[in-house]
Amino acid sequence: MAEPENLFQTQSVADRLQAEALIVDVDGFEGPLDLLLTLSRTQKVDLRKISVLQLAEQYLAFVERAKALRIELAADYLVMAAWLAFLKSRLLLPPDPEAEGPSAEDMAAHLAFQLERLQAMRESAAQLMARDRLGRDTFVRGVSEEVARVRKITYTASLMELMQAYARIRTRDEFRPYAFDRTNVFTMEEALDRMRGLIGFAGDWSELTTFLPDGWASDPKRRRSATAATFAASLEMAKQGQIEIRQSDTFQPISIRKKT
Amino acid sequence: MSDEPEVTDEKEQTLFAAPPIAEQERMVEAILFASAEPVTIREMEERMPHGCDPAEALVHLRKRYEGRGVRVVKVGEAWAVRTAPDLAFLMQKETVEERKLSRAAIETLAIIAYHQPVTRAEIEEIRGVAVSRGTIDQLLEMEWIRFGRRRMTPGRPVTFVVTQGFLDHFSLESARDLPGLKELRAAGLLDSRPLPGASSDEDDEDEAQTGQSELFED
Amino acid sequence: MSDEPEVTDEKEQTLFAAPPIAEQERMVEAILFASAEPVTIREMEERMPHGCDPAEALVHLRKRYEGRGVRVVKVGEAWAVRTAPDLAFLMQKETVEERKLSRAAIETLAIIAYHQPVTRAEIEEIRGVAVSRGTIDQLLEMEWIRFGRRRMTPGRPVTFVVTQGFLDHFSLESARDLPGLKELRAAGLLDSRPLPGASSDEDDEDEAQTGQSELFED
Repeated sequence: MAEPENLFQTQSVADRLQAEALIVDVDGFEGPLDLLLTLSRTQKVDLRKISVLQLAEQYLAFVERAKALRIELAADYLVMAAWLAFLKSRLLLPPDPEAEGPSAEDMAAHLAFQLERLQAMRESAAQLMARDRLGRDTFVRGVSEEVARVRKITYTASLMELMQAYARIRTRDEFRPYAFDRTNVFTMEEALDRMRGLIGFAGDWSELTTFLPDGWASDPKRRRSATAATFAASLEMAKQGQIEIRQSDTFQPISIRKKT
Repeated sequence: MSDEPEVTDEKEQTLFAAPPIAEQERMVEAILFASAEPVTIREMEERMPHGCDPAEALVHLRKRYEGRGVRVVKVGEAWAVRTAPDLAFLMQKETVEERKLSRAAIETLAIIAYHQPVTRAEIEEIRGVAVSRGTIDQLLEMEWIRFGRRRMTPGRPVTFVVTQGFLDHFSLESARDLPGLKELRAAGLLDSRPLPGASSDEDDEDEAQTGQSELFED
Repeated sequence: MSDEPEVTDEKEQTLFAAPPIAEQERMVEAILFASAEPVTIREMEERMPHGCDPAEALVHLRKRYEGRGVRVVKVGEAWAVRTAPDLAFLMQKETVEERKLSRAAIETLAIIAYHQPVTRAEIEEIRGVAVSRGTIDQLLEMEWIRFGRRRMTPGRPVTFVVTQGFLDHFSLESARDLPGLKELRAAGLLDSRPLPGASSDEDDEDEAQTGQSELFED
């Protein structure tokens, strides 16, 4: 591994490629912790004995280099740089007994822990991937038999349903579908048609009853329907300004005439 | 590596000797297990180390699986592992699904319960519609109805009666315990009052009762 | 089966007795051979005749296949038959080309396996970098991870845990058998120590610890 100062000025192609790979990583997804872990390897010591101060200096030097080379660093690399710069100053200065918060040593220990943990996970991932893998080292049954789902349907009914069904059948004849009786109904549309035809001939006041159609005056049911329809039609025509309506007193005959 | 001839001999022998037959048997076992298709002896030979004799290994393997839950079987010119035929029942899983009886079925059932023994023609007359073969079959299959005595009328039609299973399901001691129309109405089980003037159902009622009492006298 | 065996008469015993254990072993053998997926004891029980004890049958069956070309393996709560790893060289034909996992995906998977149940924020804290949506999606799609219980902390973040498919793929009986797990735990490397001074996620912390110990303690 190249010394960090040399990362950007190495001569050999291999070193340059390695340096580039690192830069790509910086640009990409591995993050500042990954960079720190990579840099820590230059110390060639157990991660537990690592000099965080030295590591911070290495990181800051790296970031300076990157800046000089106008390499755009992602925000989290700069955040880490700021934090390491802070940590570095705290590590170099004598501890301030008044200071709040964690000591520089605690912070450094935590960073070392993070690096060690990440390293441990990397190693575990490698061990995991090296295990006997299904489809590579071990194999499943080539002809698996589907478990046939035998669907058994049971039907159920309650006593209530049984009795209601029986009652329904036995009382079926008591009902017939409701049908509206249209033979004895004179509609308002019919009345309107009739009135429009007749009103031209009624220049003077005529009683409304005289407008009832033939054959609808005798049977009470038919007379009621025709009277109602004719009255409604006359109201409609009055509204339209075609006729005038007159009634001398309550319950007196209603008369109409064409409006002039 | 070593120049000494006797060592070379030994080495060569171990290098080129086929694996022991027990090891070959393991190999055949793994191959047959993992293959989607039956495997021919030739194919096994191609996949196994030089000098192996899959045919012989198969003899051993086949014996090993005799009487087991799976067997080594010959399929045409090839070999495969298959479930023992007597265990085929394990390859299915029964799921029970409960469904409501159709309206046609419950009406038919009700008529049989109230009028038993009743012929198909009588059911149709009461329901006012034809009774499908499937409905009767379904009720027979559920063992809620069964065939009764043939009617001593022309054509000697079969009759249907309800079963003990039916009584058990509906918690009835006997079909006679089914309430009559009047009681159903009194209990508010009929949504309707008879139309004024519509022929009273008293007769109906009586008929049903008569029918029933006739039926149950044995 | 019966609480009072002495009362049970002989007839009942023959009627309701489970098949002999040798027979049950055959059944388990057939079921496991027929399935590519691991089968749980419960599923076996559902398919086998009443009164069978597949767990006991499995003990026998597992022993029977020791050193054979195929093995009976435990996968989480389920069981499966798999070829012996030393015979992988015979299986070139069967090898399925696997989608290559990115370094980020492999690390994320390892972190989930060793730290489960673990939140996305915790994964990110360990890796020191954001976990891309695609990485989690890929692992979910491969059915190597699934959602665990939500963490009872503000925001109720979802957690991730590994699946039976993960155990099956990596020949693990349980997540406890992950390589080096004990050493990592002893070294405190599975703790999610907060940054000193950053007290905001203390609660998270406690929960995470509990989760892990719960999961891995026996």
